[in-house]
Amino acid sequence: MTKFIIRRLLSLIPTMFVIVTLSFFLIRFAPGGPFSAEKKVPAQVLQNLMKKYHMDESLGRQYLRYFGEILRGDLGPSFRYKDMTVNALIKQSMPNSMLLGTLSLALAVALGIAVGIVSALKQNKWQDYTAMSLAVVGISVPLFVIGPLLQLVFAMQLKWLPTSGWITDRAGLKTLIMPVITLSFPYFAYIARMSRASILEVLRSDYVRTARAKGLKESTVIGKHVLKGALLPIVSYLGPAFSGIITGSIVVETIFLVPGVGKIFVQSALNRDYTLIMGEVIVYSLILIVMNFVVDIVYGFLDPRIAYK
Amino acid sequence: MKKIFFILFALIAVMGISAQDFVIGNGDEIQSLDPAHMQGVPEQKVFLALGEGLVVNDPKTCHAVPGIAESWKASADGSVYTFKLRKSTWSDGVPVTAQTFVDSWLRNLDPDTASEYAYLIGIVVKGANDYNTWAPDKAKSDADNAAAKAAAKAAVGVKALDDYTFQVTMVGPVAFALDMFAHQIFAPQPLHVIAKVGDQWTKPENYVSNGAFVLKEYKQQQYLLAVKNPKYWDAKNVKLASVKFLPINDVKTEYNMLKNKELDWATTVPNDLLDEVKLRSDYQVAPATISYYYIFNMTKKPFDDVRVRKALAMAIDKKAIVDKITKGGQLATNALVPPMEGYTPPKGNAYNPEQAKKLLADAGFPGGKGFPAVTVIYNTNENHKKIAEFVQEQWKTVLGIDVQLQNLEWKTFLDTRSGTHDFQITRAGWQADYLDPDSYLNMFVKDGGNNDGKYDNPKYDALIKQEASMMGGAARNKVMQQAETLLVETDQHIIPFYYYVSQNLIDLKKWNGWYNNTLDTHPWKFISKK
Amino acid sequence: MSTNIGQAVNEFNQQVAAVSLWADAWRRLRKNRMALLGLWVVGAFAIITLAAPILPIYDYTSQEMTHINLPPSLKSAGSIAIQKVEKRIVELKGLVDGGREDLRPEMDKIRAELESVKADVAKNPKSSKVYLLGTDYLGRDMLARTIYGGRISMMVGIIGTITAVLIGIIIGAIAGYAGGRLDNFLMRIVDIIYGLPYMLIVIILMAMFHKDGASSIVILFVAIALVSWLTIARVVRGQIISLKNAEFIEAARSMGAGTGRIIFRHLIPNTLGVIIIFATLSLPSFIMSESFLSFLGLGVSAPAASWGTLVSEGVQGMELYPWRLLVPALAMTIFLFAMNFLGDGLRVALDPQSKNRT
Amino acid sequence: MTEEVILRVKDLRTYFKTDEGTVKAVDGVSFDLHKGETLGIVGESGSGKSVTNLSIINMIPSPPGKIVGGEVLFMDADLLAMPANKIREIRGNKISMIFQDPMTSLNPFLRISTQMTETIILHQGLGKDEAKAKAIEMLKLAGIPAPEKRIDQYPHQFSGGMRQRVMIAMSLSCNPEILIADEPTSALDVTIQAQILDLMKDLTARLGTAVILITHSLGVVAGMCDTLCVMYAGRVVERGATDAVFADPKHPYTQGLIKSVPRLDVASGNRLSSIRGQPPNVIDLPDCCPFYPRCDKAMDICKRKYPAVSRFDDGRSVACWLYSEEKLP
Repeated sequence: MTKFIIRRLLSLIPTMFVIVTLSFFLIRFAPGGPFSAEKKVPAQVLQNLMKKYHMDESLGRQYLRYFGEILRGDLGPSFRYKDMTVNALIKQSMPNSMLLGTLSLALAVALGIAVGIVSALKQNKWQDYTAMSLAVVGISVPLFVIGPLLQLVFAMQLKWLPTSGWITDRAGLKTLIMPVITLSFPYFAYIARMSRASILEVLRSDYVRTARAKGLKESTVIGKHVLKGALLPIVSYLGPAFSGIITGSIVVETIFLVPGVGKIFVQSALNRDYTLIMGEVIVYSLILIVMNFVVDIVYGFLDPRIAYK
Repeated sequence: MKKIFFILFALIAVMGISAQDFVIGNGDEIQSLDPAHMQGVPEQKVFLALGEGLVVNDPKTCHAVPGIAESWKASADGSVYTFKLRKSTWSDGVPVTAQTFVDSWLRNLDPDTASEYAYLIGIVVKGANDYNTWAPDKAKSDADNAAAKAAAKAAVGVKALDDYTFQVTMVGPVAFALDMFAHQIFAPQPLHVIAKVGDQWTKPENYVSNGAFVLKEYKQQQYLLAVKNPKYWDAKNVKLASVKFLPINDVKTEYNMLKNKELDWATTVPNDLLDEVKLRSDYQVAPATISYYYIFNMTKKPFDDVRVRKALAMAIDKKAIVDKITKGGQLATNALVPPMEGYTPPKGNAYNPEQAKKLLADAGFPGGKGFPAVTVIYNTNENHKKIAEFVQEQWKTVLGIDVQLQNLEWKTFLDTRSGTHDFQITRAGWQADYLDPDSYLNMFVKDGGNNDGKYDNPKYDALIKQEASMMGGAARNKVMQQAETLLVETDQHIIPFYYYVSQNLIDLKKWNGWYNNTLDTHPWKFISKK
Repeated sequence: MSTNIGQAVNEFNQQVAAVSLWADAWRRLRKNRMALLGLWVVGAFAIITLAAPILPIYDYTSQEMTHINLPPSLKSAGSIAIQKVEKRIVELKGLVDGGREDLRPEMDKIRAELESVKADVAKNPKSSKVYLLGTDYLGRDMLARTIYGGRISMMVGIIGTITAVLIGIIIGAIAGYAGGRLDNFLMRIVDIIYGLPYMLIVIILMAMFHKDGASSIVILFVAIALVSWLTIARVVRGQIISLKNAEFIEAARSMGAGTGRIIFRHLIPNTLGVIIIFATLSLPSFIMSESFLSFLGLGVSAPAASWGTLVSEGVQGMELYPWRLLVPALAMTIFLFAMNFLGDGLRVALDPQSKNRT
Repeated sequence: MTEEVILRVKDLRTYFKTDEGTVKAVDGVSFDLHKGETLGIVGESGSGKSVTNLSIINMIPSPPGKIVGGEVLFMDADLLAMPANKIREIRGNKISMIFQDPMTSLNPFLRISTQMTETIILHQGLGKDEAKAKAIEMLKLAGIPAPEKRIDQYPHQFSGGMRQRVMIAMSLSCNPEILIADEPTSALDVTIQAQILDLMKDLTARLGTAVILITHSLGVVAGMCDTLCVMYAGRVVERGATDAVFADPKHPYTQGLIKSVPRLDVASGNRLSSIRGQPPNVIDLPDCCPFYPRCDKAMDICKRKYPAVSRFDDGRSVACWLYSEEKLP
């Protein structure tokens, strides 16, 4: 087991290496640079700027320099937010996105599984249709519609919640409600659909028949025998979902003014803030790869049939 | 329990009434707290709270009124200004002296600082441009280069005559210079802190300022809180206790926050809701010195033919654009430069569909037949898109030509328009760096850095050269008018659409000291609650 | 189906014709009311959007400045436009009378406009247009725009799906069949592209290949498809691995079938069920991706508009002009609803295990 | 074997509604099971054996299945009319089941201990530790080596034969009156089959459990069962004591089945006979003897009406027109 984990962890290194290398060169292919602006800065000033950020060197040297820096854990200065380092930017926005993301995912998982169970057990009854319609709405209505609509109803009309802001504001924890709901909606929908399908599948399995033949109560059959097997696919979905959701959603963060990592992610790409993009790519891929890895391990614990050698 | 609630409620209410706390929606996240690297409007608003230069823009007229400089006088030829500074200090008690100004300006100009806006100093101050663009000569030794750099630095026309007398020698009699000195690039910087902590000086814990407010808290992407500076020289006249800047990119969210009274000032308005916004008593609109126009790429066919350019320009109903699309009170125009004191822009080529059709036919494309494929590019933005769609339809119905539209993400757009010049027609907007027609017109000289459409007319270049060396006045204005006539009428290099307006939402029944003005600049020290 | 002539009948007068997987699936799909409804709706959408140029609708680009932001109505545009201006005057008058002197110029302006609108309505033949679903910010017909928007969105969905499926099948099949080093290599590539943030790739692609207006939609397809084949490659690979040692493959191999033939004639057809299910379910996700890109302004070029573009435009003015949001949003939601139920129905219908469950 | 009847199945009918039509999977099955008796139910795939058994403990998946008629009397109580919570007390306790595929019948996600003790705790009210002790004891009885250790393992760590032993141990852990074994060995290797059958025989004899053994193998029946039901297309075509049926099969189908079993004790030289044709599709079957197309002795009437049941003195009953006194013109 330990050996397996170590081997898996080691195999992440070349993957990360390729990702970092690819992104490094890819972003430099995009037209425009970090210092292009509506009003052109004088040529000499531009050159000085480039020099300041070592962009006057050859690409190869820049790459080596960058690699040396990230090996030391330094993601460099941000080109756009000149007072900030990329480390600082990520450090301060990541926890917020994580909080928002974790809560949203937790809500999505809890509600999604509950709804999935109900609609699987009431297959083709009105409960099923209602639940699945809700799920389809979740999948088919974009976040940038759900967000403003929630804001319109709960902040503008009913005045129950603040329009936007973050927990450190006066409004406190209330500010979390709308972003969490908005962000969890598509994930909820996906999980609900997935758990419904896999519960239906497990309900047909032989071992559930055995459990019933043993005289177990239906609730025991579902709770003890069905769910464990049925929820495994959801566990493997949680890996990518988690990394996707905690690296934030630009839409939710922009609408509700959440100081998260998603907004600076997209903006850094639009601003050609090379170091910040790279920092974000590294953090994102690392989380994704590590989460997939964690999910594999967790999966192994949950599914006794898988043995790591 | 009820009692406690009541007390709490009362407390909150009392605090709410007594405190002069102000919350503003400030658009994009600021890029820097270092005046040398402040570029955009959000940064400028923050600067107006934290910093103060020699002069301050009057909240109504925008003209210079005393700031750190108590008084000033100009030399007879108008090219040397001597400022008498008042005794003032940084928020940590260190005095601001004439030498502070000298060093700050030189720091901004220093090539190593690589300040994006230092060229503004170069426009007005003697020797400043040379120092700012100084580059080491690779053929020379390091020592020689260092000496050359020191010489360039010494040649900059700034001098501290004594602790509180500061003298600027300018490139000539620049009439608009004084108003410009309110810009953050001319502001003093706490060099004593910079010497101590270096780059870290912009960190909130190190930040000292000399403006009406000091930085209390800065949470990137959340808010920047500035509170009243007790050490400010004019502190007794500063009424606001604090200003909170919220970075808000979403126009709708900003508008909703204002409606819910979570904001006191929204700096943008949702264009799609203007019908509602216009009815609000807190809607403020004022003309601004920004122009919106399209540029032809003169090197691409068929735009090398002035008849084609004129035809396209005359086919656009600009009044419809401002009335039906932008709706905010923008002024339709056929010229580039906004009307300024003493300067009247030329008439330009007005909307004339019949004439447009005729011109196009003369150019060999009767009814649009045979007109090559043309693409208009613009940067991704709802308003630009609406205007482009409108223009496209007008050209189709009036001239019978089909053009493509292409929206480009900002940096790609800049690269295409200003880098590779690989476009046919592009959208553009220009805000003056200084209130003078020259700020618009000098863009289009043959080798101008911002001459994106490669306009090339020796006559025009000669006129611009001529006007640059003239004293301000009617004669110079006339020369500039001639140049602009060439640009927008005779040669029709650009299609001017309209002059922008500034649109804000702030309740003036509640706040004093906020006035509509052409620069859309509103120094915080004058604002107070009624 | 049940009374087909010439169908084989056994001693008990029962049909014995072997039902193919597809016929069987189709029959079961027909029994699933929601899926069938989905199929009808998707079909209707497809027909309407394909036939858009010959439908009696207005041109989706033609603008009418007097018809800006008109609500859905059965009445002629001219009368609605006049009504709208009159309503505005009443509104303004109320405010001016209430002490808002600052609005008087605006009121006078609108009053003057009423005259010009009336004049325009009287002489402009377009005033008799009827906008069933209202108009947008340039006075264009929302019905036409929604239909043409559907064209683009559905095309994005279909082309995205096809590309994703093709690339996914080929890579997945090769990796799964070859196994060993090649498999490892291909799956590492999948891992890497998974690891690269999707948004970034799209932004860079869109930025890199913007050249001319006509091809922007092509880039959009490429951008979406390029990163979307990953999941299906994994799915196909898994299927192939589990199938490649099955008896019928051994049989084919023993009869001398080449690798290519085994993959494309024996293995892939057996994974088609899974692939089709995946395809119908991922189509909506492509449409959603496109709408998100449109929201960021990286979508199709104006004046063409996808549902995503229309919806993101509509959101901006939803308080005043709700139809500009609702019309495209409903069209998109209904289509995706239908696709989802159809996909779900197909999944059940193609699942051999569920044979006696319907 | 006593004469006490503990399970009486009367005219059981279970239909499935499918897209193609109504499948009469079980159509009028009747038999008695005595205490301690081992009853074999034989038939080809699809003849309704398994459905009969699921119907007995009322576990037909519904929809699409439905028990449309008949009675299942267990100790004089009708299982089909029982409320759900009452019948649950009988399932796994008084009547337990073993299924065909031991690979899929155990929950792969739960330890053997969990799966075994939950039944014991549920039905016998034992505590956790006692239940585990009992489970270990049962595993030992079922011939699992080192049961103390293996009980904490997961099903995938067992071979197929071992899993079936676990199933047997589990199903017998509450001393049921009846064990229904649905093709318990057909998924196993031949050598293992014999071991499992011996184990079943041994254990049920020791515990006095009556067994319903469902199989398509006459060899298994011959070795295990006291009595025998032959099913064809959802009906019992022949019923009787195993020895008697083997000695003198009456129904042409039974005859065919027995003839098709290779026998070592009979001199070979002849070709092994088989029943020609295919079993019928039981959807919307017309009223006729469903075997007639494959029957050498088919008569005209066979095509028109299902034969009535003829009873013989030795307790045999056969559904075939050959033996019917009722003759139609």
